[in-house]
Amino acid sequence: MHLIDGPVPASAIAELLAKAGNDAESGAHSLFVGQVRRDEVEGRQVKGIEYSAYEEMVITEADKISKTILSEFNDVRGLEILHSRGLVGAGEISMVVLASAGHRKQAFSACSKAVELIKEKLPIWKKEIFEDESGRWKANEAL
Amino acid sequence: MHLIDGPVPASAIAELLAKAGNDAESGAHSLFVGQVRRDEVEGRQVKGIEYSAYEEMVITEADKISKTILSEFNDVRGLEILHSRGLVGAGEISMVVLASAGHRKQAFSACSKAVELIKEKLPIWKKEIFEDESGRWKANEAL
Amino acid sequence: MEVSVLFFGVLADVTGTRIRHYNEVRSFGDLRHRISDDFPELFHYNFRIAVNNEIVDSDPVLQPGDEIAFLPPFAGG
Amino acid sequence: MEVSVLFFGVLADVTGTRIRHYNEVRSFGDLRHRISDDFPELFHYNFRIAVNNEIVDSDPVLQPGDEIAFLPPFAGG
Repeated sequence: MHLIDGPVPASAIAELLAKAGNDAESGAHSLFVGQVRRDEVEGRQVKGIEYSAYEEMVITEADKISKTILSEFNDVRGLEILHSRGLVGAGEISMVVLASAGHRKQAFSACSKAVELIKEKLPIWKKEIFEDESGRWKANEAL
Repeated sequence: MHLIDGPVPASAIAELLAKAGNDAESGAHSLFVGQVRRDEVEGRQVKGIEYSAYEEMVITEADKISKTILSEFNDVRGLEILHSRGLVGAGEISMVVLASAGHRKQAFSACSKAVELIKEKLPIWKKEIFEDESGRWKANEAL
Repeated sequence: MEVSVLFFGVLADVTGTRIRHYNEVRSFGDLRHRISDDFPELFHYNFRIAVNNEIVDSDPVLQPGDEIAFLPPFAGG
Repeated sequence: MEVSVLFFGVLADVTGTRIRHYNEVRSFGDLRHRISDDFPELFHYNFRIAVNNEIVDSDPVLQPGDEIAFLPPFAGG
């Protein structure tokens, strides 16, 4: 788990995939990329999202998530999580999750479950920032 | 859908993600990356897989898959498929599927379903090539 | 009529070719007999048939210039 | 004992601070009263409490130097 200042750069995703690809016993990688949507809220455009985190707890909880995933999915060989802190503009990437497995079924299930656990367990908060610089704390949607 | 000679390069994945990221109404991308495993078959190491395809039919069937996915998942905004033809070495990438959606649930479901449909519907065949240059036509596993 | 016949995957190895043209084909049944004479081993394998990129179920009606493909079980990914 | 109290997300806006130190804290109940006096609005919000990075359920036993965090509903991703 790594917290990244600002948006997750494309180069960080390329690095994750390159690293995962070094394991020739992996056959399937499921990568989730979360991007800040240009939502409209009551007529105002979302310019970006400001993320804040309880950093030490994020790290310890992410470690628990990795252990949960690796013990639940016996074909999964690695789990990587990147998440932004600070401002991420609309259209930019705020989260990346990569699950690598021998075969596709567990890669998908592990990645999807990790994303749910991240939303449920990691102490991270987000404030939508509108074009007039006003802000609004935002809860996660159910899906 | 694009057929690519040899392994899918990391740069092609970066391009797909960059293109998908241009849509600021997308919030979630699910990317599947299939990699050739260094399997061992009766004591022989797999050196690579030689893919062959019925190319025109691959294109028409991939087009049907895209239409199926986009009509079944109303939150999905785009589906991209890359697949190798020719030799792909162990540890290299042979397939990439990207589903982009407003929200994560449909991104995951669409990507996973697209991968199943690709395995079921696209006329592509693979021959495992061993280190002694011998080969063996291989059927797909169930998962 | 003249049609083209394509063999893919293991079937290209079995027949030793990827494409063969047949002339004066009267029907699919006729074509099937002639392919069977040329490649008797072929019919021991599991395959489906496509005509002009579309999988066909049983005894399709052929048109001049059709492309008939012998497709072993798919194995993409 | 002395403990640190952290406020996150909307609660940092509500209290106007991210961290406050409390001295001579006798118990969690005592701490809670003092926080309530300082930030009466805080208890109108939905939150959970963590002590040293672990969510606690009810009335935890505090140790000197503990870090107590007020956590609004999580919203990562």
